Amino acid sequence: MEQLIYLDNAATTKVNPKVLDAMLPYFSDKFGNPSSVYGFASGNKQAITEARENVAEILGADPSEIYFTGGGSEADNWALKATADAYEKKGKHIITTKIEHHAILHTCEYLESKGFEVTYLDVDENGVVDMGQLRSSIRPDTILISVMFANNEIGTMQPIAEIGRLAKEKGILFHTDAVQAFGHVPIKVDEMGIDMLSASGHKLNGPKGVGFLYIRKGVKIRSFIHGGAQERKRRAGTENVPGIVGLGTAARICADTMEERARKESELRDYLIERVMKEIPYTRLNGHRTKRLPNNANFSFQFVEGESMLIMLDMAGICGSSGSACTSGSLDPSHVLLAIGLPHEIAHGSLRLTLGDDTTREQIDYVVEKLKEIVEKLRSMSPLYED
Amino acid sequence: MEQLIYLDNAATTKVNPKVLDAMLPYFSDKFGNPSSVYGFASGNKQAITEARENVAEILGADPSEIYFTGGGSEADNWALKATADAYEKKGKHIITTKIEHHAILHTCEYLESKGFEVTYLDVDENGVVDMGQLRSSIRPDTILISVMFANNEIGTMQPIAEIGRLAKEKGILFHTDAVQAFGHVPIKVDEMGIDMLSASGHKLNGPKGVGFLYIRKGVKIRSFIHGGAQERKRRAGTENVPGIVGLGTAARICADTMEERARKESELRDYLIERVMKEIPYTRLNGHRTKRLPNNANFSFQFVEGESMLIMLDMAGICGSSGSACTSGSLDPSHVLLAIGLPHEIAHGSLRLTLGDDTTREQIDYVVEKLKEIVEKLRSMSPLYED
Amino acid sequence: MYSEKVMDHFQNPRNVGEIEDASGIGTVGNAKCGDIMRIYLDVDENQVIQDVKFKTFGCGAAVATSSMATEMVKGKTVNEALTVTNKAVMEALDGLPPVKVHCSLLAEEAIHAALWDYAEKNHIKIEGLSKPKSDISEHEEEEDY
Amino acid sequence: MYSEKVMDHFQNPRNVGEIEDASGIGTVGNAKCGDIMRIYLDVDENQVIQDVKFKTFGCGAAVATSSMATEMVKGKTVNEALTVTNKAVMEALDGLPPVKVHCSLLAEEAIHAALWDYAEKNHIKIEGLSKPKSDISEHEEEEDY
Ligand SMILES: Cc1ncc(COP(=O)(O)O)c(C=O)c1O
Ligand SMILES: Cc1ncc(COP(=O)(O)O)c(C=O)c1O
Ligand code: FES
Ligand code: FES
Repeated sequence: MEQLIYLDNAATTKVNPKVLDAMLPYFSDKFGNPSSVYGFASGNKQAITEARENVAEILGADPSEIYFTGGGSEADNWALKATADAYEKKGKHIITTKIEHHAILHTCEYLESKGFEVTYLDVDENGVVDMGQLRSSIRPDTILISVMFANNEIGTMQPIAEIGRLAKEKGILFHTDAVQAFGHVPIKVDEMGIDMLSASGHKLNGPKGVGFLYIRKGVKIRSFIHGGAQERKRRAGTENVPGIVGLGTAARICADTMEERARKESELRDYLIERVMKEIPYTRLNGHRTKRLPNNANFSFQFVEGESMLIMLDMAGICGSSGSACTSGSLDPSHVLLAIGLPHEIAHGSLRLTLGDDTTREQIDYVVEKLKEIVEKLRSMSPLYED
Repeated sequence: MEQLIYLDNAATTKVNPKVLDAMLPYFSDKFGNPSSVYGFASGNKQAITEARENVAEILGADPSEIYFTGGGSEADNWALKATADAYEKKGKHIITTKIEHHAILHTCEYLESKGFEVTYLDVDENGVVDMGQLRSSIRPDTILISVMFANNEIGTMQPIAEIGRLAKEKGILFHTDAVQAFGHVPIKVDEMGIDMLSASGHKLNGPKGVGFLYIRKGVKIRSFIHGGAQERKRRAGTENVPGIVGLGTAARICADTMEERARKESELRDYLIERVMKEIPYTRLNGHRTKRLPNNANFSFQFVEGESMLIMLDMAGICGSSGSACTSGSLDPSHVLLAIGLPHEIAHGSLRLTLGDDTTREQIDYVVEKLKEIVEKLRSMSPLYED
Repeated sequence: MYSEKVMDHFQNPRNVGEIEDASGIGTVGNAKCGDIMRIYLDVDENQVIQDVKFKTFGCGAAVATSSMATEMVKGKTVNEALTVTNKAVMEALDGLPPVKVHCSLLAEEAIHAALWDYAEKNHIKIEGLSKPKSDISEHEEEEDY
Repeated sequence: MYSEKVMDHFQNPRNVGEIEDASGIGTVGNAKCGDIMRIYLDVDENQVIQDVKFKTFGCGAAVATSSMATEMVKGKTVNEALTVTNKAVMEALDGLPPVKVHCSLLAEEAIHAALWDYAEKNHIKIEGLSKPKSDISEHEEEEDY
C-alpha cells in the first residue's frame, strides 16, 4: 500500500517535531512542580509564562487573560457553566447556534436542565449564522452569546467581528469556540469583540490534553475545577508543563507560518474541490465556498453512505472522516449537515477531508482517483441509485 | 554545588524514562484520533484500552469502571459535583475531613454555596480521622463520604476499609482521593468498599495533566465535562493518548515494583526520621509514626520558619517543601498541620521530605547534616529562640 | 474495529445486485441511522431459496451482514430462512462492535420483508413470520465503549 | 522567584543579633502569616541611629527586608528613619514578588515600633510616627500570578 495520506487534520494533528523537542525536557529532566520554591522548578514556571505570552500575543490579549485547561472541551464547558453561574442573577438566557460542537451543545442541554433557556440559532445553507435572527433573539435576560469561530465539519467561518460588535452594543458577553480556527486564521480578541475564546492544542500540531480559555479582564469568572491556586486561582491542578510548553510552541509556529500555510492549503483545497465537483456527479460541496477554513473540504456524495466510503478510503491508505453518524458512536446523522438543510440520506454520505501543511498535490490527485472508484462502487451497490 | 537531591516526590515526580519511551510514539507518529474509523487510529484506541486494563487490574476493578481525566483535581471535582448532582434528591449532606486536599475542600465550599451541607471531620494528633465522629455524623440525607486515602502533607493513611464498610452498611457512597496513594500502597476497591477513587499520573512517575476517576458500576454518574462520546460518553474531549499511555505504563511499573520500593523507601525514611529526631532538638514528627506513606517524612522545627528553610536547602541542592503558607501563594498556614493541633508558629516551621525510588542513604546523610546547620542558623536569627 | 470476516465480506460482498422478476423483494430502512437495505429472493416451487441478491446503502457492518445473510439463506427453505437471525449472522461474522449490532437487524428485517412479500404474492403463510415494519429501530441504546 | 539582591541579603543578612540595653526595641507580628520581627536600636544623644540589629522569624523576603531596612536606617536620625518605608526597602532590593509585599511591611512596622519605644522611653515625640499596632495586616489581597 502507498504511504499513508492523512486528510483528517480537523480531527487531530501530528505533533510538530519542533513542538515535541520543546516539550521533551519537561518530562524526565525539568520535571519540577512549577509551584515549588526551589530553583529547580523556577524554570518550569518561566516556561509556562512564556507559553502564556506566546498565546496571548497571537490573540492580541494580555498574558493574564489566558488560562490553560485540559483541552478544548473543558474550555467550552468552563466558559458556559461559569458564565451561567456568575451571571444568573442578571438572566438565564443564552444564545448559541445549531452547528456548535457537542462540547457546547451538550453543555447547553445541561444548563437547560438547570433552568437556563437556550436559543439555538439557525444557519443558512452555507452554514452561516443568521444575524437577523441573532439580533431578534436577544432579550433583556440574555447573558451570553456563544458562536463558534469556524465549524469543525464544514469549515464555515462565522461573522465573528459583527457578532462581537452586536454583543458589545447590547452589553452581552460573547464567547467563541475557536478550537478549529486558532492558529489557522487570524484572530484578534479586541478587534473582534471577543470576551472568551476556547482553543485546543492538538488541532494546531500541538499536544492532546491541553487547551486554553481566554477570558477578557473584567469578565466575572468562576472556577470550574476547584482546588489549588494554579492559573491565578482559577483553574486548579498541577500544571501540565510539557503540554503547556507544547501548546505555546505550536501556537508560535502556527502564527509565524499562518499566512504561507493558509495560502498553500487553500490552493490545494480549491484544487481538490474543483476536481471532485467536476469529476464525480451528484456531489455537493458543504460549507461556504470561500468563507471557510483554509484546509477544509466537505462533500456529500448522493446515494453513498459515509462509513463504507471511509473504510474503502482507509483500504487505499487515505484517512478522512464523515459527517456520518456511525462514526462517532452516535447514530444520528451530523447535526451540522442537517442544520444546513441536507436530507438524512445525503447527510449520511458526507466526507470531510482536512489538509495539513504537508499535504501535496500528488496526494490530492491520488485521492481524487480513488474517490471516483469508491463512489462508483458504492453507488453500484446502493438501492437508492439508478443509473 | 552537589548533584540535586530531589525530596519532593509528593509534589510531583520525574517521568520514568520507560514511561516516556512508551508515550513517545503517540505524539508525532501514531497521532490519530482514537475515535476515528481508519486503521491508522485503531492502535491508539487499543493503547487506551490497555492503559485502562492496567489501571483497573491494579485496583481489582473492571476496565469499564476507569474514566481518564485531565488530572487529580478534575477527578476530585467530578466525583463530588457529579454525585451531588445525581443524588441531591436523596439528600444534600456530604461528609469529608479537615485535612483533604484543596481540590476536595474548595469543591465542598462550592457545593455549600449551592445549598449542600458539608461536615468536616476532625483528625487526631496523628492525622487519623475520628471514626466515632464519622459514625455520628451520618444522617439520613448523607449522600457521600469523601476521605482521602493518604494525606499529601503528613503522609498519614486513613482506615479506608473501615470507612468503606461503614459507608456500605449505611448505604452511602464512598469516594477516596488516592492521588498520593495510588501506585505506592496496595489498594483494592472491592475489599475496601471504595465506590469512587481519584488518582493523578504525575504522582507515580507518570505524566502531568492526566489522571483518572474510578467509578463503581451502578453508581449513578453525571458528566462533568460535557461534549463528545469519549470515555463511555462520560468525559468528553479528544483523548490525551500519550498521557493515558504514560499513566497506564507508570501504573503497571509501580504495581510491579511496589513491594520492593515501599520496603526500600520506608527503610530510608525511618533512617531519616530517626537521625533528625535524635540530632535536632525541639523537633516534632508530623503524621502517624507507622501508618504513613512509605516515602513521607514531615517535621516541625520549632522557632524556624519554613520558607527560609526551603531556600537554604535549595542553596544546598536539596528540594523539599513546607507546610508553610508562603509557599503556596496562600498565606494561611497549612490547614493540615493546624488540624492535627499545631500552633501557627510551629505549623509555620514545617518541612516535608518525600523520597523517590532513587533516593540513597548518602543523600539522606547529606540532607541531615545540612538540615542541622540550617536549623541552627535560622534559630540563631529567630526572635522566638533563646538558648 | 471490524473482524477479518466482516472486512472480507465488506471488501468482497457476495450477492450484490438485483433479481429481475424476483419472487419477493423487501426494503427496510433503519430509523435510527437512516440506512437502507433491499433484498431480492428467487424462491422455487418447493419454497427453496434458489438465489438472493441485495443492495445496501449503509455502513460497513450493513454491507457485511447483507453479504453474509444472503449467503446463509441461499439454498434454505423459506421456513429455514427464519433461523437466519441477526445473531446468527453476527456469529458467522465473528461478532460486531456493540454500536453496530443494530446494523445486523437491518439484514434480518430485509430478509423477513422479502419473505413476507413472497408469501403475500403467493397467498401463503410462513409460520413465525410477522408483517415487517418498514422502519426498524433499535431495541435499546447500545453503550459505546 | 527572588531578585539577586534579595538572595544576597537573605544569604548574608546584615545586622542580625541583639543590642543589650538598646535605646528602643520593637517587635511586630504579621497577622496574616504569623511571622515575627524584632528590631533593636542604639540611638545617640543627637537622635542619630548608631547601631541597629534584628531578629526575624519569617520567610526569605522577611529576612532580606529586615537586613536591608537595618542597613538603610543606620546612621540616619530618628526623623530621617521614617523615610525608610517598605516601598523604599523593596526598591533597594530590586523588588519583591506580589505575594511578598506584605513581608516588607513587617520591617517598616518593626522599625516604627522600635522608634516608638525609644520616643516613649525618652518622652519625646517623633513627627509623623503613630503608635504601632502589634499585629500588622495586609492592605489588600495580592493576586498570585
Ligand atoms: C491528595 C491530592 N489530591 C489531589 C491532588 C491534585 O492533583 P493534580 O495536581 O494532578 O490535579 C493532589 C496533588 O496535587 C494531591 O496530593
Ligand atoms: C469546534 C470544536 N470544539 C471543541 C472541540 C473539543 O476539543 P477537545 O477534543 O480538545 O476537547 C473540538 C474538537 O474535538 C472542536 O472541533
Ligand atoms: S446500518 Fe446504519 S449504522 Fe450500520
Ligand atoms: S513574612 Fe510572612 S510570608 Fe513573608
